[in-house]
Amino acid sequence: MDFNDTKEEAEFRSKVKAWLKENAPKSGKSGGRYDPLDVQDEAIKEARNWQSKKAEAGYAAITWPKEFGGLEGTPIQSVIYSQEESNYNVPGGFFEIGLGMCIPTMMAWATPEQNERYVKPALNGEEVWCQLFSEPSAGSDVAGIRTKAEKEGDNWIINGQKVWTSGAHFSDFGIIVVRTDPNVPKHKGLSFFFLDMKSEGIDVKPIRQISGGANFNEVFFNDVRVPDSQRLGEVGEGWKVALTTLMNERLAIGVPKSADYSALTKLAKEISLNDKSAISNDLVRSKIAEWYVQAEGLKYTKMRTLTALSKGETPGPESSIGKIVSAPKMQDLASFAMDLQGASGIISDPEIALLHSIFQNQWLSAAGYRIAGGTDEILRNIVAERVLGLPQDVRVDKAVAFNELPTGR
Amino acid sequence: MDFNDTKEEAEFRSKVKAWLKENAPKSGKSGGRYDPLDVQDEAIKEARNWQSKKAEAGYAAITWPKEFGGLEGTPIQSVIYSQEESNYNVPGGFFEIGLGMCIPTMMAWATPEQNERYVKPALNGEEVWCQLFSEPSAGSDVAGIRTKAEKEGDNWIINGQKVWTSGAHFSDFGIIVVRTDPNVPKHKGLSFFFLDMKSEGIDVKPIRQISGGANFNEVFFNDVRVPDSQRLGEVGEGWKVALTTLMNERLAIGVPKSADYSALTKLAKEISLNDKSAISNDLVRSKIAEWYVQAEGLKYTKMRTLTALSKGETPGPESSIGKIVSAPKMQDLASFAMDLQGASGIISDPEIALLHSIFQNQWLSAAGYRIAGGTDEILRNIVAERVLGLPQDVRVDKAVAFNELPTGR
Amino acid sequence: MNFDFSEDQKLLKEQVSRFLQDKCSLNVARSILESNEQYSKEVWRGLVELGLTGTTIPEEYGGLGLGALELCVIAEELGRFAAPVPFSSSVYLATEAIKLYGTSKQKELWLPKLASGEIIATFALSESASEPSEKNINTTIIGNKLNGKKLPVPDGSYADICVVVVRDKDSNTISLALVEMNSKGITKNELKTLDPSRNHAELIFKDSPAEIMETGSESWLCVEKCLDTAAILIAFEQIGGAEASLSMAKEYALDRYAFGRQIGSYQAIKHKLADMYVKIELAKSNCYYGAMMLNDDGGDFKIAAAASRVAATDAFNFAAQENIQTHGGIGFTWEADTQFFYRRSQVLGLALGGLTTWKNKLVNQLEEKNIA
Amino acid sequence: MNFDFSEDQKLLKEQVSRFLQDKCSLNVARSILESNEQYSKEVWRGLVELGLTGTTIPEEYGGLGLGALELCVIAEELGRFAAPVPFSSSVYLATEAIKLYGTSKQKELWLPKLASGEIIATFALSESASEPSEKNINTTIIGNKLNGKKLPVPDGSYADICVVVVRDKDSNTISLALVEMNSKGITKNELKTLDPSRNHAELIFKDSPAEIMETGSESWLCVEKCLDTAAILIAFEQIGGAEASLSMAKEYALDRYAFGRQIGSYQAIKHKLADMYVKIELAKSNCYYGAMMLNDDGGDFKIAAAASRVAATDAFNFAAQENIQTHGGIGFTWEADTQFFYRRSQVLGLALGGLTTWKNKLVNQLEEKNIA
Repeated sequence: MDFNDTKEEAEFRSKVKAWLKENAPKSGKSGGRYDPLDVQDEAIKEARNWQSKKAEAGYAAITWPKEFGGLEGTPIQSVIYSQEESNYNVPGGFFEIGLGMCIPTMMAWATPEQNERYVKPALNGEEVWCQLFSEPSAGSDVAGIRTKAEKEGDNWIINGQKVWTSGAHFSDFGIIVVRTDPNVPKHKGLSFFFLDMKSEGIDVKPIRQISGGANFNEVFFNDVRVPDSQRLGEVGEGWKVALTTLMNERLAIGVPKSADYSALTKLAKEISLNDKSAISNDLVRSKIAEWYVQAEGLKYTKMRTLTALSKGETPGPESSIGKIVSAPKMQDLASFAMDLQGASGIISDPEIALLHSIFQNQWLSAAGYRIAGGTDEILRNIVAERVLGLPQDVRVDKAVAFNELPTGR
Repeated sequence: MDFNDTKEEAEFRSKVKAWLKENAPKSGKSGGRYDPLDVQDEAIKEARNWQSKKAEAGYAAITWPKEFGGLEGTPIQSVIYSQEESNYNVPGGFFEIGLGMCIPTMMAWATPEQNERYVKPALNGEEVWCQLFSEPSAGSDVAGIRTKAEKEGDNWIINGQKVWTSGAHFSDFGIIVVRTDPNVPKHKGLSFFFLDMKSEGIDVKPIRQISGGANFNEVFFNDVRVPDSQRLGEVGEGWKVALTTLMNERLAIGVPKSADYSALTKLAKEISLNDKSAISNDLVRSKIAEWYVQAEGLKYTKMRTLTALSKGETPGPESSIGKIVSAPKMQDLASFAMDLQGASGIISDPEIALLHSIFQNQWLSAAGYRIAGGTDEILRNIVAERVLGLPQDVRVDKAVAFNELPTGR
Repeated sequence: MNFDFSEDQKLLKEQVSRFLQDKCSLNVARSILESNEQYSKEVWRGLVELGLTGTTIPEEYGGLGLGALELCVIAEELGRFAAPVPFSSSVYLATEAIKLYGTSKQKELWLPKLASGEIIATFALSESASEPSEKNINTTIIGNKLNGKKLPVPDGSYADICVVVVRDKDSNTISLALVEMNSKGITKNELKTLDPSRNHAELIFKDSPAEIMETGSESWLCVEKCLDTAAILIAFEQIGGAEASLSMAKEYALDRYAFGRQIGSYQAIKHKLADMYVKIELAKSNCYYGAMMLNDDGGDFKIAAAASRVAATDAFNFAAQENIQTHGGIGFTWEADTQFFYRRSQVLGLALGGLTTWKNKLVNQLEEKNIA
Repeated sequence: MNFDFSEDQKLLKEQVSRFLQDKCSLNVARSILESNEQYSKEVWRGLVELGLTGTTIPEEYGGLGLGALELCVIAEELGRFAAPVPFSSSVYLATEAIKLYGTSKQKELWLPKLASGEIIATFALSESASEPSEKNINTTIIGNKLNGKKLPVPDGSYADICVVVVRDKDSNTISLALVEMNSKGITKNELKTLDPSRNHAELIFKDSPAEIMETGSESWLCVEKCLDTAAILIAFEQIGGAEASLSMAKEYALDRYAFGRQIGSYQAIKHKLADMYVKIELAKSNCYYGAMMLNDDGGDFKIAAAASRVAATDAFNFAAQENIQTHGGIGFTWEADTQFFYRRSQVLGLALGGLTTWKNKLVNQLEEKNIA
């Protein structure tokens, strides 16, 4: 048992190290997608330069086929690349969704000509893509989509609203699922398209969150025309296509860095409870222990997954537990850390609050993190059904025509 | 705000005090139903004597109409009586189910002649009753009853099995729900009878529990004949009758005395953690605080309920939270107390284990207490539906004939 | 057995509730949250007109001369509407402190002004992120000169007077000092907090004129007394907030459909809301006893205060947090009203010190009374 | 990246699993639980024949000379079948202790007998319900005379030799002593415990002949070393038990119908089982690292041992407990097999000290290494 590279992995790693040393920008803005809107224009330029360099070298899509500009490398190789790249502060945050979800869907369903046209520009970072699935009335129930498309000659006319769309405001293209037949059951009446985000009738508005940030958008469609040639999959089989995308999404859900047991320890050493240093408080200690064990558990779970990849096996289901554990933990830990600070715990000014108000910020954002990309509850359903093989809940929506389903407000 | 009696309550209390002083046996065995079988014959004699005395004085059923031997008193009066009686170690544990559930059902559904015959002897303790509802395949889903009764002349022939029947082995009579028509939906095919527990074909076997005790029985029915005259309610309307009984059961579910924060404190003072008295451990202290607050919360919730009774109002839904809180708490608190004792925590010999192994016993029995009389999960459903008005879960069993429902093993 | 509020008290509750329903919808909290205003002057004025700032102030000082129980029912409603007003700081803390420890001169001077709403008062204890204690209070008074730093002080940016927990250098005991906020040598820095609908400030005193209050030899006990009193009253605000969060979550669970069903028909949601209900009822019952002890100055006052605070904080924190979770994505948007209770739950839950602090206080009390 | 057991180790695991499936169904645990037998001689003999009692004993002493990783996979399977045998006491604790601290004479004398299964050994630490520590060990050795009381001692009623944690009066340090259990002056009282399928006894030593072991100047550190080693191995037993509990609960949730549906289709059950799964995976991942550290005698050994124990105890306690809850009434009957894991979870979870103890140990280690 060890964490060492195989001979092949070690060789690949040193090649990557060398290349990064040579090419990685000395100081790049990271983030981007999560930056305030105004700084993004600057950031996206830098990101494009870096992305095109990566693409040239083949590191932009290591596992893709050569014809699409990939390296035909292994999953573990792309992990190795990311590990090494993370040692540099490279710009990013703009292309993940496009290259992680949209383009793979294109490669699976679009025509050779279309892929010829769209894959490379996306890979080089010339063109940015976004994903238009969620709607106000289609959250956990993704297929509950109401945005409709009607055929008119060789075009489809799209009307409706999408929500929680990351990067819609700087995207050139998007993939979208719409309802083309409300008279059949939910999953049967959907169709899938890709479209130009600059099309007339598209209106993008940022969504402000409780945490103050605006990382997502609402996108309104008002008689937006999309040529039938941009349909992926058959009419009415949009759900099948969407599943390709969603499959890739599951892999994409990462665990953000957050204040963890070590930040809590740092805090506890700086404050007193009962006139004693808080680090000597047994309750604080037992919390630190519990959260340490969770953090380590996730860390070594990842190692197990990487080991499977390294052996060329498909990782086991254990990889599905990350967000179930980390999201509530972010909230509980922040909440506990604020509690220890008493009345001062509410101060969110980074100049004044201990550890630059990391706990206060995390407490606000965690409430959203427990929901985004699958709520705590939905993720437990998924583990119960896909990992443990327990039956689905009773589905009253499968046999009924979509427009006959009860909907509330 | 106060806990004082009203003038009327005070008068009633002093009457009760005086009577108990005069009549309560100086030393009676309490329990009975939960004693090992062998000691029960002795216990039941004592209990009968005491019960008949109470009946004479009208204290055996304070709220019942006079014609049935009650006092036509108020609910708060029977509370006051119990409070005062609890100051004496009187025998009991045999008649609660009969007088709490069975006879009230009789009074509501039996003929005047039948009540004439059965109510008084039950009240005096001459005759003991039990309730035969639950079955191996009808637990949380009470109406999933499979024990069947078929009409033969003026009799019904009962075949099947009941479980979790308290006191079946010392009962003279029982009330039972059986399926008389499997070809209609679940709730529609049931009928309700009372029967002589000494009838031929009834076989009572104790159920041994993990905790070692045997507080319940299985009851097997093999061609047991019950006259149609002992049917309560119409054929096929047994569920309606059963609801009368179950309504009374909800009131009957009490919270058993258990090792609580004070026992934990006592333990913590006797042992050391980290070479310091465990009571100085902040984790131990925070647990004590949490469990104290829960215990007090339930205690004062009861006071709120009694206040409503005292004012002649119907108590609010808050009374439904008792077992949801106390059952898991019994388990968690015992588990934590054992944890503090380290390796010695597994010793269950009352001569050796601290506090006479109260925590070890409670840890075993709590696992059952979380299930008996409504699991944690069912009780949450009840609060959500009856208190908060949330909808029932999807019911696939309502429109289907009982014998067409899927059943598994 | 009469463990309930009186009919009169329930009427008062309804009256306050009707006023707030009318004048203090959550849009008021939003307007304060989004603006630079420090509190809702209109709602405050209305409360003053109802005489509520003088609820427990004796009639001789122009108050209503009512008891703590009345204050409890008012608090519950203020919590239910997340009212953005300085009621807790001015009434539960400062007014009660002046009633308890003010010199007769101070009472005569300030209580009438507080009753009439002419002034707003506050209470300053915390000096850092470390739990305040008899040992670590560093704000000092020598003669009538106040020096030190307090933060966060609720409504500190605009309160007219402030009761300050100080170390009396002359007697080297902890005491309370009363300072007029327009005095020289006071710097007020508004603080950025998790709940912008409630103003908080850092106060720096430099040789500021202040009057010591009459805490005699109580030292730290006078602080405990003020905190325990406020703990029970704030607990009622927390219950109001928790109930509002639960009913908001319930409404949404009934209105929102997923997979063709109301989400309120899924056990994950049903059990979540049942858990909220259970925590709220436990808190309520503890708080009823706290109210009774506060009102009767009963022997269990300190225990009941700690128990009320622990239970109510747990209930409100959980309800506010899981209300957002029940709403899903929409519940995390700025437009959602869920945020007011999420934010307020922390302000109320931390104001007098956190759960960790109060659980320990509770057990200290239990030990003192040999209950545990 | 090779963070997994080797093919050979997985083969060994399967082999052990097949043997236990065949010879150690839960009826074996039941037969011990219900009889006066102290352990399953047949299962034990089988394990001996497979050479497993000598897994990590060097070949020169007649063992298999394998490593800790092999012991880990064996432990997981023993836990899965709730095997009623003295493996943890004799192998994880006593054998490892003799390997670590035995004099060369003691090794030559006892390791071959342990490898061949000729004798069974155990380890005695606890003396009361108070957490054992360097300060409160009262069992003493003077010269070669052992005096004191130990309880509970696993398999103490019948073990042939026992490694005893003692206070060496001569050096006044903590050390280990080896005692033959048939020596004079040893009283053995069988103890009533929560898990009658595992024997535990109280041992009273009165001037019993014993041999000090070679712990040099380590004092309490030698105890820590033995406990940390066993913690990782027992953690694998706990994982086996937790997985068995989860799959038992899962089978039942699929077979049992209520209201016309499999109970496994209700979110309350689905989420309960998902939570079991999550805890188990977290524990497994911690234990893999623990196994690696144990095997490599790595720098994080102590931390990883504590983390493995905390995670595995939490996982097994929860899974065993909620397995009963998932079964409902039937799961609480004597006939149900749920009880074996419910009982065993406490024996394993408390054997080396409880969660409270190990969480604190973990943080002590983190502080020492400045990780936290």
